Amino acid sequence: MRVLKNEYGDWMVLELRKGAIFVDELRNVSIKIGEVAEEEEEWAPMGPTPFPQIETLRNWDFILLKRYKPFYAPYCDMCCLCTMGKCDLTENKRGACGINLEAQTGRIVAIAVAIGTACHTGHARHMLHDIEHVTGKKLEEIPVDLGPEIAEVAPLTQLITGIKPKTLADLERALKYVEEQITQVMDSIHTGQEGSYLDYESKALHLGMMDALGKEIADIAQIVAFNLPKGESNQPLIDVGMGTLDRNKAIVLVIGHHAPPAINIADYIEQNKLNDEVELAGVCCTAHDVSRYWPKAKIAGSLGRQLKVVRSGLADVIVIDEQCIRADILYHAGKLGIPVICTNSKAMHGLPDMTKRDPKEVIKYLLDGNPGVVVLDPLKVGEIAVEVARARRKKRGEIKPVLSEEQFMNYAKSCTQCGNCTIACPQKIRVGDLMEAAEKGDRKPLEEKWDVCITCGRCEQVCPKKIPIIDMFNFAAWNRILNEKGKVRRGRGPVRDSEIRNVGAPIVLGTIPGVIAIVGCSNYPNGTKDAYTIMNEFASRNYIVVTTGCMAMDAGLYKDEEGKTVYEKYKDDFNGGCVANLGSCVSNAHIHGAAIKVARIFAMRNIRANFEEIADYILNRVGACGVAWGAMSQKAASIATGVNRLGIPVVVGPHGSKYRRAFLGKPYNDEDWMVYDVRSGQKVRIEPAPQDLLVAAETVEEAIPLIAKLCFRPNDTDRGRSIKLTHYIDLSLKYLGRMPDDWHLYVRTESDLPLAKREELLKELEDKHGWKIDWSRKKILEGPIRPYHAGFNPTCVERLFKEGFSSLAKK
Amino acid sequence: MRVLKNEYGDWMVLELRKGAIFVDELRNVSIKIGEVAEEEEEWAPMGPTPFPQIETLRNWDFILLKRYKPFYAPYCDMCCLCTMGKCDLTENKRGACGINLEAQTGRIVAIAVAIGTACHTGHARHMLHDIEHVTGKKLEEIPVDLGPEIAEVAPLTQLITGIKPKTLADLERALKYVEEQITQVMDSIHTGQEGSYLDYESKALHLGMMDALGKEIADIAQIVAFNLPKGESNQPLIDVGMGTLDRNKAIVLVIGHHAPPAINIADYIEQNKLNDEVELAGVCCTAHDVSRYWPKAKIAGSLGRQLKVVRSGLADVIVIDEQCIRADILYHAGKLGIPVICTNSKAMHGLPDMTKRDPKEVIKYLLDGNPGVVVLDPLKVGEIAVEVARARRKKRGEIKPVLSEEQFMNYAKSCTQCGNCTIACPQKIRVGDLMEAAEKGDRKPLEEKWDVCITCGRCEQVCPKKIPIIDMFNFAAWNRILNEKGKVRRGRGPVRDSEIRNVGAPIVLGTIPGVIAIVGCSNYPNGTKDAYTIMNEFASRNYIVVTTGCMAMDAGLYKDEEGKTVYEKYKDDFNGGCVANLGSCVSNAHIHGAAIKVARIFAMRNIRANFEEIADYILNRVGACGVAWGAMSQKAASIATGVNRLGIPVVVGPHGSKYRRAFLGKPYNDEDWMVYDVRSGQKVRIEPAPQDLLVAAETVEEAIPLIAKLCFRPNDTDRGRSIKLTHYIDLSLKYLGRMPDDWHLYVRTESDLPLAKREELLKELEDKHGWKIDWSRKKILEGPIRPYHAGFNPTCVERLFKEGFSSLAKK
Amino acid sequence: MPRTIEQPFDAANIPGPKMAMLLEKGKPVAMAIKKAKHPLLVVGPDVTPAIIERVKKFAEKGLTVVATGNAITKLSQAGINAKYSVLHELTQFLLDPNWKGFDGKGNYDLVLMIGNIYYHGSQMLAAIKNFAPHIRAIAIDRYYHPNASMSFGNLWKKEEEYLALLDEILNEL
Amino acid sequence: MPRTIEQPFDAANIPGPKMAMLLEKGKPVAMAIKKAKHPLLVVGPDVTPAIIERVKKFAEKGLTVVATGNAITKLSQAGINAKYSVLHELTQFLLDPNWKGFDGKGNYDLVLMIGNIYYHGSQMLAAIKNFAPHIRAIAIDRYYHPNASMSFGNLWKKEEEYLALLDEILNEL
Repeated sequence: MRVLKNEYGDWMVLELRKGAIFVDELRNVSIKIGEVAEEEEEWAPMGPTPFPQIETLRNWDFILLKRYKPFYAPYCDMCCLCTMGKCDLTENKRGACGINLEAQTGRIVAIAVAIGTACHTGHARHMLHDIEHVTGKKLEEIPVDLGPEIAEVAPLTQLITGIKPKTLADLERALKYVEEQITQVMDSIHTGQEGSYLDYESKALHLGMMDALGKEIADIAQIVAFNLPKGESNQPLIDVGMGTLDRNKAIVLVIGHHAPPAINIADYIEQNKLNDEVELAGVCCTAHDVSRYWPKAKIAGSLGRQLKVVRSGLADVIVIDEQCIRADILYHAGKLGIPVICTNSKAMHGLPDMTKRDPKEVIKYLLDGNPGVVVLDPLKVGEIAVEVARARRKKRGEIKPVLSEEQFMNYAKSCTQCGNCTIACPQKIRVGDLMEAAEKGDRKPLEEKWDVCITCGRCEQVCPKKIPIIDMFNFAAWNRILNEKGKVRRGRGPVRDSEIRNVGAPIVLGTIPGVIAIVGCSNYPNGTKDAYTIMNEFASRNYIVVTTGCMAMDAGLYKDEEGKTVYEKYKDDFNGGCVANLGSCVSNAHIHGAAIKVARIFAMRNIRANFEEIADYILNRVGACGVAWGAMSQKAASIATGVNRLGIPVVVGPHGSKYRRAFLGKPYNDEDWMVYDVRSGQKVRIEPAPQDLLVAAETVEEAIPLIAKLCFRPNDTDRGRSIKLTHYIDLSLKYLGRMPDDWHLYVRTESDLPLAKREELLKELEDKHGWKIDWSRKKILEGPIRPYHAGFNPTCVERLFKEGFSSLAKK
Repeated sequence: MRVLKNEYGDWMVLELRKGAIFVDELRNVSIKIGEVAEEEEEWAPMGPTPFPQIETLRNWDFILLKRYKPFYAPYCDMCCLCTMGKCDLTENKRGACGINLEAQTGRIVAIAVAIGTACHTGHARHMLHDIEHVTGKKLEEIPVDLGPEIAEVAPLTQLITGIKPKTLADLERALKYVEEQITQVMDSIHTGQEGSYLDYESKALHLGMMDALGKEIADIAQIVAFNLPKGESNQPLIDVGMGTLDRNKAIVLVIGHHAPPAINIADYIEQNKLNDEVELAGVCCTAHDVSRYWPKAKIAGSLGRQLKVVRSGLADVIVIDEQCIRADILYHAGKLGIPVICTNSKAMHGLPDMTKRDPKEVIKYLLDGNPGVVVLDPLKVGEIAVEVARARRKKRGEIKPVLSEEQFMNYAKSCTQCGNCTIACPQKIRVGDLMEAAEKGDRKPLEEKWDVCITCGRCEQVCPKKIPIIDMFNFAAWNRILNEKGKVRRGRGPVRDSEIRNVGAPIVLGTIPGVIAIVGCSNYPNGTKDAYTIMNEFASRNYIVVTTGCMAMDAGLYKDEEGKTVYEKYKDDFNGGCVANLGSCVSNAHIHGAAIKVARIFAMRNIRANFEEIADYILNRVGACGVAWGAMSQKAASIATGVNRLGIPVVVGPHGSKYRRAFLGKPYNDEDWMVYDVRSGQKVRIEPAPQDLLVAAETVEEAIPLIAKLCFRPNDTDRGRSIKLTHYIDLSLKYLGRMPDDWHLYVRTESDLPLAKREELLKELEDKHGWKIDWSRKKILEGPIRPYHAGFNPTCVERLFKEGFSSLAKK
Repeated sequence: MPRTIEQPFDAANIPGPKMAMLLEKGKPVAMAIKKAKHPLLVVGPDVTPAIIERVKKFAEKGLTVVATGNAITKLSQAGINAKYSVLHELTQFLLDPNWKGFDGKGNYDLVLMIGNIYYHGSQMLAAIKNFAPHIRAIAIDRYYHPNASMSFGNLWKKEEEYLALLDEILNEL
Repeated sequence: MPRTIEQPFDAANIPGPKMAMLLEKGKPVAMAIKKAKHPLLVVGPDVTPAIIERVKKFAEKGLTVVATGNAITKLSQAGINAKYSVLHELTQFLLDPNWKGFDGKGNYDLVLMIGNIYYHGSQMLAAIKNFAPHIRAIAIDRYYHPNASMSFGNLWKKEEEYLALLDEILNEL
């Protein structure tokens, strides 16, 4: 008997040899075994850091944190977490426990990341529970099989834990580890733990990585359990927009992120052939995920449209699961008499739990006018939701704006121009001006701001005249609502290994100028159209564009001159000039996965339990940039932090500075930009590439060139660099009307220069920057930060420099 | 082969029957097994709620929350948790996600409880890791054996999960479940989850219960792994107080809550026979726990004394582990050149991790004047800490106050009376007045306030003259420091079943007037002496007094007229008129444990996976009251919340209202005080007993009668009630100089009245309250809320009323 | 609109956008008392003999006085006929519009606070501010209480000035 | 000490005990500029033509102007010779006492802000307030910015009044 030990349960391998064991002899033997499994197949040599703990990857974090010094913009100068407080930490004072404002801000960031990570992980855990319940199978009976084109089934799980999962039971092992790590980091939040902001950031980065793992588990689990798409291209187009909902049907509106109840609704509709009678539409990621299961489901809108949808009165019943649901959903639904069904223990809104009651009884209860119920069994939700919606549909007439013309005008007239609404508006919409225009008969301003409004409802809270401002917006924009009809590519899930084989080299060499991941929430500074603009701009320039979540939805609401959405205009491959919708928030894990697979498949690096090396690889070689233009939530914080730890920068919108912490490099600090060159055995000062790991842009015009810039990598070939530089310069000229100030920092050699402009740029290097040029040969003699060598082989990690990389390539 | 299923891993039982299995036949069979264990012994029938989820005990929570409506005193009227904010929630407005101030405050409470729970649970996890590492044994090799007098080894684990642990591996199963629940509740904190404060409170209560479980696991693990006391009485007395430290020795100061590194220090001292040369002293729970292992260890002081100790310069080296450590420990230690060794990943303070270095190298590094290191292997800490201390001891002379006489006077003179310090002081000490007196030569005021000061250091942060105020206090109180020599009973761990057999009946009948659990941090409103006062008052009145943590330490600093501490004055049994120190924060679990065991052992209730019934039992029958007079931390929040869910009220000091939420009953609301009487089959209006579940008292004079009042239970016999009433009235007269206004509410019958005052009280009932008295028989005819019946059998739970209790008594 | 506030006596006790109007005169308090239908004076343990003297006068002018903490001992000694309550419990009752009050005449519409442990009193005022729209709370202590509706400033170093304000209120009643 | 503040333009943007002194005149700003060794004017995208006109005058008086967001387009069109920076990055540099500035002469000691996206600008001011003791930041926008050291009040409905304040500064320079 051999015992294989690792930190998460011991594995025992019974090596049975020839012969017989007489069972009688075993009769009085007590056998206690923690966990038993067959010996795991040696899919790759075990790397140095399986199941890393808080301290394990701290060295890597400190490398990142030295270059990308945490930038803190406190959102509150006080701490109120213990009863010695409140403490005034203004100007970095220390509070009663000794913490200063820097460490406190790091701590608050760590809490936010912990909340986000717990959210994805809690979701994954819930998913595994529901899968067993809904499928009637045990986790070990459900194989992790993503089809013939995906051998690296769970890159994050493989990278972090060293497990290559065969069944969902293997993923559950990883999940327990994540739950443990969340607990450990939350422990460190307690009064009297860390005193250093660096260590709080390292812990946040650790949980960011856990967040990625939690997401991967959640998405793979739902993919294999519910047979969602497994990374196939040519996904069907899904209807998106409030105008796509068939108002003649009974409308079931699902809101949230956890699809099993919505899947049950889809099943109920299908099984009872109610397609002609019932419409299933969703807000937020549940909409993505149910459409991955059942493409007839529609996407009513993203998070920023939630109250627009609810208050429009389109829904006959509202089914919520978890995350990103209005906390006051009962108030808004109640205003219109729409019953709410809570299907998840994380959001029960004080309603009675009728899970164990007969569905008929629950249906009656809801039709009797009660505001809502809790039904935690997804298998019961379909019947209850659909039958309530059908019954209510029969009673209601046509859907019209909530306000009458007269009410609208009276409210507009009642506005006193007090300004409370504007001061309350996170978007700084001058609502008073809109009311004034409306009063004068001009509803255009209201209609135009309808999209900028994220429907947070704060204006209604402070209006002394109790004007239902959301209804005012919806009234003015009613035609827009009815005509909001777009298309979103159905979420396809993972990127296929076969795709990585095609694009791995061009990405690393730089000839595909970058991978742009357009993700996250819809707290946009100035409306949803930016989602389309960014996506279209990069796809049209041969970047690889991938997208998920709310931004994926919002982009689909816009059309080009030919009436095409980005999804119709570009193919959904993981390739230059394509736009692939991967799916919901948890599908973001496949973006990490793609980057990891570049290292695995293109570079043949060993990804097993080898996080530091692979993150170092990605930071130096994979020109990817995340964009979360409307990042709002703690999940967005944990997602970005996880992406950052893997060496990928992220650009957020201006609201993003409210996350309090950014990772911003100082291009002028030589010591921050030193890497080891394995080729030469030297330390080399590199260009600031990427300059930042987390940065907020103020406007979309600023964001676009910034995104392009953050795709530079030290490892770019000259050809790749010249392509990237072309786009960076072009986009700066296009959106900011000027050459970037720092383009020259990225020039190592004349062949880095865009061919078309080479001479002109050489001239500028000579004139403006004092570089020495040999004009006869059009060669740069002096000036660049460093010369270019094709074999440049950078790493930030001393250990890897000394000990070498872990390659799986046949020698 | 039979498969036993439960929610946390499936158990497989191989039932081997006579015969032989030829192994050859198995050769090509793939066996995958999640977890294998022998079938668990049926130690009791499985109750209704093994491994309860968020929703499982919500019904019980809602019963509590109806009677004890959450009282919210927001500490901040805004929310800044997402980038749609900040939101102004003043006057219960809703923010951008729809949450109102009530739900937001509930959410913040849930976060605090989650942090506390994660802290104890993370500690437990760390303990299990360390135990395997330090003992070289696997968890399943370490039996949970608490000696012959404890059969109910883990009452909380048994009550909550249904597991009766045989080895630490069983406890690890429970621990994984706790980690999962923490993740689930943290998930629900995310933007867009709960909208109801009731559901946030239910989640907080759920985690409070988890916190209790985490604590039990942590303490049992250390007890059985390190052979700490197993509940034995007659524990030795441990030295407490700064004056007990032998300043001639090298002093190693340990701070925190996780003892394994300190245990290694003790081992190193013993093994190397360094007792005469090295002193091991601790601040906070590590001090308790290392003294449970090695009674020669001393307790330097509680949390509130941490900076007093550090800034006194007594330590030659400081070893920190986790929790309740100054976040600016490096600053304060650094001022005096004391090196700091961080031994836990939760608090690494940005220091270099030298865990894998040779201890000799680390010792040299620290003696070279570096501020500190991280050493995460407890087995290395002993050598490093002790040898650094010895080397430093040799170099230093006698320990004297940090300030010279001249410096002290100059600083006193430099005070400008700006008042910044007072406004910064959480205790509102008028530091300027003290400086003025000192300047005039009177140091008494400084010395007197030395104890009231919790040494938070905020005053030093704001002093424009940079007066080292802590050093000023220490200078003035130097003699007090040198003479601070007290005694604490060594922490004994659990309460023995045999003790419960003695006191179960008197507790439930009320003839022991109450169990007073004096616990928690040292954020006292007015100095440490209150700890002694409360403890002495109740022990002298035949209450059972148990204590843990900082309050247990602080009480030991005071002596009665005969020079005796409470620990010398009272026996350490779990019995009326005794004072038992159970140990550290995590030992608080044994207080829950004792209450649960009353139900199990006295009432023969089935405690297996039967939380609701047992909590209902305790709420109605066990007159216990927690006192956390200096509750400061998130752990205190989670501890109190866990105690509350089990039906036990808690009194906190006035700082406690900063926890934002209390549970306060309204005695005048009939409907809040209805219980089912199983005896009569009726619903009965009971007296408000206990009136509150969580309440802050403003002064100790108010707290003491309040504590006595909160020991009333509806189930009290008349004899018990008359004893409780006697104390309530006596204590009110003693501390507030008056009869309580509400004593009559607790009178059901004349025999409830204290015999000595019966006539007088009957008169008052007649005169003041209009009751009808039959004076001939001295009987009450009319007046009480309800009559008294000896067989009154109350429950708050409709299910139990209908279905009956779960008894293990032989019928 | 520009507005005038004061530094809270606890430096960091900044609750949010709504902070007490700074009272520099006693008269507005007297007006509020006179206008109130059912005022209550809450007296905590942080009171000096000079303050107790004024409390006695408030009681004599017919205000219901309730002592919290161990203030009751001091007030009784001073011959003031005060109710007693645990401040935390009292505040819970105050939040309940259906509470009948000490006199059975219903809840209070004006609560004056003096002498409560500063930080604890502040929390109680926060509860009233946010959850008791039926009550207006005025802090007449010598510390600025941001969570009150109106509050005196920080006069803890200026006892004379502070007592004069109390007297000003009493004179107007 | 009583002090006068203003309601932040974001109602809930109350950072803590330290909030900007409310400026009701332009002169103190002019004084600060004149006293500064190395002042910087940061101009964000939320600017009107009338504001740009004033920015131009500031530039003409020798102030270094840096445009953030897409303000650079508008300033270039107006013929203002402005630097360009991503505001977030710029603020990181400003926090670094060793940054050499746009002119190589070292970091700035006075930062004037105008036209930044309100909430984002507020965050940058918070960073400067708390972590750049070497810099004084003044908000000369038409919104009250609590995180600045001094700030104009909320004049977003009073453009005339606001522009007059800017002109007052310019006249004093």
